[in-house]
Amino acid sequence: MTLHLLHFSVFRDARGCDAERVETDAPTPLALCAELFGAAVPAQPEAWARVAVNDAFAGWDVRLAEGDTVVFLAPSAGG
Amino acid sequence: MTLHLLHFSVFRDARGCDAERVETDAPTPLALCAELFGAAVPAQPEAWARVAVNDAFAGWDVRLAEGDTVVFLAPSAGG
Amino acid sequence: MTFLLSAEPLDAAACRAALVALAPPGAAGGVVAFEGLVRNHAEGRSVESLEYHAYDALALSEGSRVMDEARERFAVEAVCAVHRTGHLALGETAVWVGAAAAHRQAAFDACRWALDEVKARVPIWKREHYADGPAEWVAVPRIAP
Amino acid sequence: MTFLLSAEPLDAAACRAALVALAPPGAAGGVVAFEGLVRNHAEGRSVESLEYHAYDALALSEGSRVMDEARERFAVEAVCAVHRTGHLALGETAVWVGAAAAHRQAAFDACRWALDEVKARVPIWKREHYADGPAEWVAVPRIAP
Repeated sequence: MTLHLLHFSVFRDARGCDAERVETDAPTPLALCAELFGAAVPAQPEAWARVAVNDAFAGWDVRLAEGDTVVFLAPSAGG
Repeated sequence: MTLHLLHFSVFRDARGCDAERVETDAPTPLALCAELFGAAVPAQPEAWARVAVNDAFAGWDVRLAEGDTVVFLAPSAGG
Repeated sequence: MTFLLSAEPLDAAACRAALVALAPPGAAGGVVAFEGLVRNHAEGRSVESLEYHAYDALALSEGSRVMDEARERFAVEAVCAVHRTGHLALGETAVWVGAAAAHRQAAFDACRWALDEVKARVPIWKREHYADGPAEWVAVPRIAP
Repeated sequence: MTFLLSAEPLDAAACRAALVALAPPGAAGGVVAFEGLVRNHAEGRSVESLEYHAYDALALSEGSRVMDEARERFAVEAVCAVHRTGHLALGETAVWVGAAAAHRQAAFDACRWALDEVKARVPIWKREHYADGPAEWVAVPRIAP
């Protein structure tokens, strides 16, 4: 399936772009994170980061679907 | 002796003026308060009000001197 | 001057600029400002306007003392306040208190503490004008005329 | 809108006016406003400037949710906030949070709570530029490039 990704903060630095379209069979954000970032990301992202699907917070094991927009959210430090 | 008085709040209402000069033998603010306001003021002003002499907070039994400026301070409610 | 009285309407932006100017450049990471506004009701009664009367000399010295104490008690770069005097309409600003600090917690704590102390210690009296009766001094015991 | 993002410098006076306009006329007796400014140091390092990057869609919805929750938790008339994005120089305002309430305690509590929640929950990332080394994302674990 095709997914839309937006990248911010350390995920953007690791990926080198703001946004991209990927073809993947990763069924969940957790699998997608491992596929895209591998060892470039600390293990267990569910322990230190959040994920959004279609502009809403989502679980790391939610089922991804064709055309979803996925964003990995490193801890933020607004203000 | 001659004292200068400034009046605010309920003391001004009771006295009917902003400021006055009085001739008195009252040795302390406590005695002066009784002399000026008598029964128009609740008893024991030292329990509910403060007093200033020469633009500084003072005790109710401080010794008054010729030319002192005395102000009785009802509880305030600034802000 | 860290505590002022003003017979003219307060300008929050000017107060804020004066506060930040008191702090060393670049040192303040958090600025907290409180404004007390004239409300349309108090203790269940409808309020139409207010008067504030200040004992100027002692209000200025005691207000400055409160600001000095706030700087000693909290890790702040600057604290200052301005209190209105005279007649105020609904919605006008009666008091402005601001604190600037490296960290936000100290700015909140100092602003709140300074406000409480100003209200408790500085000789400024409030007279409320009501829709349903004669004006009264607030928070003072009644004295027979 | 009770939570906004701005790529332009924040105008505290305009933010304050927008907050007061959200409250019923005459109902607000206390207004508390917080401004987070860019400091010249952080964790002992000399900071030269900052960047804020926001995930706009989610930042706006989560920020609005924080404001809604603040209104439910505290006895306030209005709460709102604006967060900067883009490149900020020293002294510029990164975030403005304001609360208006009948009583001052609720205004302080709501402003402080909303600020803490915005910092913790809203997806906005800060990158600090240092005098002594490369820029870094703040408060995030390092990821190998």
